[in-house]
Amino acid sequence: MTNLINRAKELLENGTVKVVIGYEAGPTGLARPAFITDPAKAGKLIYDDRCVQNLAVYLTKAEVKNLGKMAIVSTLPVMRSIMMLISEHQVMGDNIVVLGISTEKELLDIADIGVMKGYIEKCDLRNPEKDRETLAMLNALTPAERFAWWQKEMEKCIKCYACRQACPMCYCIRCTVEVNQPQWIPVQANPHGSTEWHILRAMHLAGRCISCGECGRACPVGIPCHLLTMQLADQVNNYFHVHAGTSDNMTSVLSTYEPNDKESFII
Amino acid sequence: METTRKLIRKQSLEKLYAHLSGSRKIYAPVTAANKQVDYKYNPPYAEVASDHIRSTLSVKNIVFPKVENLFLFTNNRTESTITDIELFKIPEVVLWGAHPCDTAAFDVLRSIFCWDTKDEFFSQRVEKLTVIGFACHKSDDYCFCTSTGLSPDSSKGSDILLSRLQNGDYVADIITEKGNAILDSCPGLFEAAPDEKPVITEVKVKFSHEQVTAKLANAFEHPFWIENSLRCIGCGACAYVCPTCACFDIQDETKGKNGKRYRSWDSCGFGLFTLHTSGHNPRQVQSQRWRQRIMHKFSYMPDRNESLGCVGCGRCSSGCPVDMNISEQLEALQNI
Amino acid sequence: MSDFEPKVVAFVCNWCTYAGADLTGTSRIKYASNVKIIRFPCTGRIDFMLLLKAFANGADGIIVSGCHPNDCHYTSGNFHAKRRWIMFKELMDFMGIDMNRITFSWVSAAEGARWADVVNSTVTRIRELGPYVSYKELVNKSVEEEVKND
Amino acid sequence: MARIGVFVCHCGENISATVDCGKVAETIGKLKHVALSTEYKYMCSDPGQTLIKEAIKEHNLTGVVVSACSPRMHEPTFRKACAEGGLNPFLCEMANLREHCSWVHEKNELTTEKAIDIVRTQVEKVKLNSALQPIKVPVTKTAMVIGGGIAGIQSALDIANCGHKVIMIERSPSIGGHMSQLSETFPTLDCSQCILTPRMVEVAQHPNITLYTYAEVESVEGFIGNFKVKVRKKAKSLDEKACTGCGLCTTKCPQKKIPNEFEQGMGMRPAIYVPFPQAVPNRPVIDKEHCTYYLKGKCKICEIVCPTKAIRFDQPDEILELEIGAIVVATGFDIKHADFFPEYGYGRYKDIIDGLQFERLASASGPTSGAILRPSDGKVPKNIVFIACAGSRDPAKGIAYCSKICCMYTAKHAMLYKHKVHEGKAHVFYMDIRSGGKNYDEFVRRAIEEDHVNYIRGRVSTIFERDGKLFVKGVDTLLGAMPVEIEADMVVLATAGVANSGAEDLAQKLHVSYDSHKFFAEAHPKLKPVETNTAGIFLAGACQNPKDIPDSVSQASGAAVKVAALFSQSELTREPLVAVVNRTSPPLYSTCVACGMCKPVCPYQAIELEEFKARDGRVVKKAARINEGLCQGCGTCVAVCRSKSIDLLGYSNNQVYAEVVALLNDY
Repeated sequence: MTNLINRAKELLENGTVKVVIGYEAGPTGLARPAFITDPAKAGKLIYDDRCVQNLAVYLTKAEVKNLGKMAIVSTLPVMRSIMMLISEHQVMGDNIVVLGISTEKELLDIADIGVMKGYIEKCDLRNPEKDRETLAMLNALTPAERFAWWQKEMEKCIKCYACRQACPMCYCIRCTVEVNQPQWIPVQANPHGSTEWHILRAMHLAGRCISCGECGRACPVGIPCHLLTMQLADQVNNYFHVHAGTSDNMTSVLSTYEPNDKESFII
Repeated sequence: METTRKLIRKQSLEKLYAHLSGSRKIYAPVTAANKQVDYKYNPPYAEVASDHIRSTLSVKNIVFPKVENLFLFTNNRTESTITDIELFKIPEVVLWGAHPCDTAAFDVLRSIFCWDTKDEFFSQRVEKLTVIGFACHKSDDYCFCTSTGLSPDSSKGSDILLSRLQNGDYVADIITEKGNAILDSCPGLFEAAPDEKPVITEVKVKFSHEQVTAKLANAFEHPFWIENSLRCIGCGACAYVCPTCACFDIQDETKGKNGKRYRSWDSCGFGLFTLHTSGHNPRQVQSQRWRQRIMHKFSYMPDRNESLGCVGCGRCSSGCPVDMNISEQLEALQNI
Repeated sequence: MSDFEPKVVAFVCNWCTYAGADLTGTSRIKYASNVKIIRFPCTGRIDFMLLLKAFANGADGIIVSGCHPNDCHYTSGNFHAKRRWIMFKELMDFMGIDMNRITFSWVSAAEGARWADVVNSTVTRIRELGPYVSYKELVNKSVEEEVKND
Repeated sequence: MARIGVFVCHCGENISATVDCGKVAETIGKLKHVALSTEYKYMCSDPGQTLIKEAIKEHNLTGVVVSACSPRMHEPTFRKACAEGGLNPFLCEMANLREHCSWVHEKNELTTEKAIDIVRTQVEKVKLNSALQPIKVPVTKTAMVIGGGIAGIQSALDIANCGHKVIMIERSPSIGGHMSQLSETFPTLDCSQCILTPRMVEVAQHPNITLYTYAEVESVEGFIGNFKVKVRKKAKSLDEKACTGCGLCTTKCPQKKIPNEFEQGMGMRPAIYVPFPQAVPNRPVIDKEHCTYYLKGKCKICEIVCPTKAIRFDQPDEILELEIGAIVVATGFDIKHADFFPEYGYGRYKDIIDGLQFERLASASGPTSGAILRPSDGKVPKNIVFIACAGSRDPAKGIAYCSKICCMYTAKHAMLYKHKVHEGKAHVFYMDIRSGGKNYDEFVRRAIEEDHVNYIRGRVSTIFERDGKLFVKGVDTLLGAMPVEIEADMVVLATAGVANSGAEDLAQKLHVSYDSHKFFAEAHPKLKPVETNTAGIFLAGACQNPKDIPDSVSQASGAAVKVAALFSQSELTREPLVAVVNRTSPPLYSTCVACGMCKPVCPYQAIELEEFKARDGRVVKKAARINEGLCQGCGTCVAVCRSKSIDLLGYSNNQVYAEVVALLNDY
């Protein structure tokens, strides 16, 4: 932690960056995103088990960008998000400083995107273990059971779109749900509208989800919607042998193809 | 009407529940497998939660459903026909177990829905509603009802307010005629109230809402808004879990020649909430939307509706994915 | 159930399957009249949301068909569509939405007889599966009814 | 308010025999916004079309649905009729009641119900159609022909003779291509150079043709009518204007031992050279890879001897930036060289040569002045074996296709040999004789019957040397797979024709597809054999697949006509069914966020990212933009756009959505 604070302080003091995006402790003891612009306040930065939010979501937020060049405290999911955001032209790689945090919570020396790429490649890119267990459980059910399981979750949805807003990859300024010519997704938060919303969200993240689980964590009513995108992340790797967020030049799996892509259901 | 206090024993409480559910629907809190507390219709009494601090969603759904049909229509060749919703069919409902913050919110909603034209849908649902509130014997750091002029044992909005005694029995304050009618329908379940004081949690006063309101009058351009909303991601969670947020969106949904017009919850936190057809958006960035949320509840509503737009339930803060703690911000605001 | 007439919507590309279905017509090959065709320039144009819209509006089955791989009029639209369907199918399966109700096929402009086969086998299968009750229920379930609930 | 006219066609009895057309018209007539719903026996007939035209005026229609046959049949007919009636043609849709309904179903109520559903769907769609105007794209009336072989020459001359400017690019120092290497041509046995060189000269002298030899395409941007091509003009180390082509330098060059490409390595050339005597332009170039000066820093003999002081050792490559309206690709082919066939002992045995080498041997201007002399000792071969299908039709060699020209040129070679070595024996091993073409089979028969060439149907397994003689071992399948062994003084392999070197690279620069053998791919194998999938780029000659001269020339003229047709108007008119990325007022500009998902899915490179700048020049927004000149309207970008910022005119989200709803719901 001292390393992180010192590094943040140094970057702010020498003017390399204008803001350090990290975590601080809130009044209730939760860790929450912090935006340090004053080197004297770098001491507020923390990094521990409570720091779970994917901070990459702020890289595309207008008012954060307005602060100037950013340094960002980055665990693996954040780094992978950054790779995706660079690939999709939302972030300029040389415009951010990555304060990498290893799985052992040590500050990494990420000099540039190339170094970050090397680090990511060495990491376990699968879905987090507890999610893998839930996915395995669900995949073992019959389709009808899975339908019932998901419908029970969908009934809870209030369409607050916290899942979307918390996701670094959901940076569109107008989401499909906000299109009403035609009204692709029913506006109402009934099981139908909610189911189609979650299908849409998962499809739009196919090949782009970096398995941070932020959508599920953000959901105020506790829908594990991250399992949908994680299932597809698994399948993307299964079919196309790609993990999202492993390079700064990724073409989305749904934007490209191989003539010999394998499937078994098209007659 | 004058409040009368009665005693209702633990065992009688269950009987009261059974008695009420015989004649109407009961909306009561239930603890789910993931420890969340959600309101359900007619749950078995054994499942009804009584020890929770706050449910995930407020109970506003009962008078302001998250989706509500306004009318149905049919487009024929030359004319369209409209079918009204049969409001008289809205059933009698007993809200069971709501805490004073939630029950107090009905008045706030009324000040919005009925400030000029009476909203028929809302009014009808309120009319059909009987509220059995439960005073709070537990609270947490998110609670700040005492800073909004309420208290953990406020009877505002309740027809009967139950407060727990040390031994698990309850004292029942009969607040309204509706409450009295329940008392009259099953007098055997109520006894004379003892002198004992019920167990009521203590909620610390964090700020003076009058002072906040006064400060806000001149705080529109204050840098506070940007500094304190940087981490806000612009979801609608706070508005949707809030017991007093009343914004809604109206949509038509058609299939073939038949369709319906309905309203559903909306949130001023969304980027496109204020987008004009012209492309202009008066609230372009999140700080402006965050400011709107606080201003609306603590400045505009006291001005226009003579009612604070917040009951201090703390859901917006506990439900926020990025810990936008509203009472912390209000505390800070009273000192700017 | 015997008088159940499934509603099947076919999403087809203009250059291969639509033309193939034209050939079925010119060849006077008969097939079930339950299938109605919507024409797209290319399978690449077919938004996955449209399939959900078909179910939401009461379809019991869906056919999606275009040019065989390598035969796309636009060279690659069907390859993109293929990837899209792979992901879509995996997601639908995971959510328990019945993928037996969707036939994905490649039918060329020369395969008039094959189009009839694809239609007939799909209609037979949907007939056996019966109406898509669970999706229809999902669509008709309104939260408000929960409040009314009488 | 929409006023839709619906016209239900009986198509004689083709529709009305199974569909109750009256009921269809009546039911549809009850729909909202349908101003007129009527039926008629033959909508496509003159009176039928008049019915539509008059109804448009009488009912002031805003949309028309003709419920008849397949739109693939009569959509243009009815759109034209609507236009004549004063309605924008894109406000007309067809409901396919014949191919998709009456012809494929029995006569019953369900069939009529389906017909009603089909018509209603189109009614709902057409309500959302918009009046579209054809897209006009300006055309730069200059063509570029890439490749100066016979196909390129023919194309360039045809285009130039139509009065259009042509720029011809040839990567070698002279135009002429493979045809200039040939001795005689089949089936007439006229001298190749005699018929080719006048054309070469015509190219050089044509006022409409600008020729750049020793030049290659560097990059291609833009789209039909508006290409921007960068061409690298490699330094010839020569001031072409000063040079008179006297040739003194080439005779004095001390470096003389460079294998001559034109002679297929069968002769030598100096480092400063003219590829062949009839070369166009007849100017030398310095081969920097072999020139003593460039290699060692001294010599400059050519500079010294040059009477006009035309040598320029320090000449740099030049990059030309050209505005081009259409491109003809005529880069030709190559052949598999004999080293591809180790089983035939190439390399070990000097007297095994390929077909092009034989052409040079037989050519009067070749290394032997036309005498058939074998490479090893310069003796006249008495026994010569020709192996057709060396590599071709051999999946094991990775070439499954027939090279098409080998059967004919092998017959020609055998004849040429027999005409020159009367006492010699010519044997041909073949798989099948493919001699389709005018006078082709007669030509082969002449070789067999008049020139007594020994045709053996069978494949050669190996060639080996014994006692200084080559033995060709194969089977004669017509004699029941009897093993055959022929003693040969020389063997000629008719090796497979393959894509020219650099074809893949060029195809990528041009954004044109190519097949697995790197031959350029035509837009449609039957109906668009000259076009590529990139509008404005056409194919001529053997760059598409091996072709003989008449085929190459015909295709080249075909490509020229395509170019001339394109250039016949100052503006190009295209169907406006293209994708569009939305635009709104600032500060939004567009709902597109420039994620770039759409870019790689476009088969036509029609999508680019547009930048929006503030007054101070800062880029404040990026959004995709679709070049309507390039877009072909497939709509794949529309389906991958997450924010629904792209839409496809004619198949818009609103339209297809309305179709789905209309097809499945009651009205």
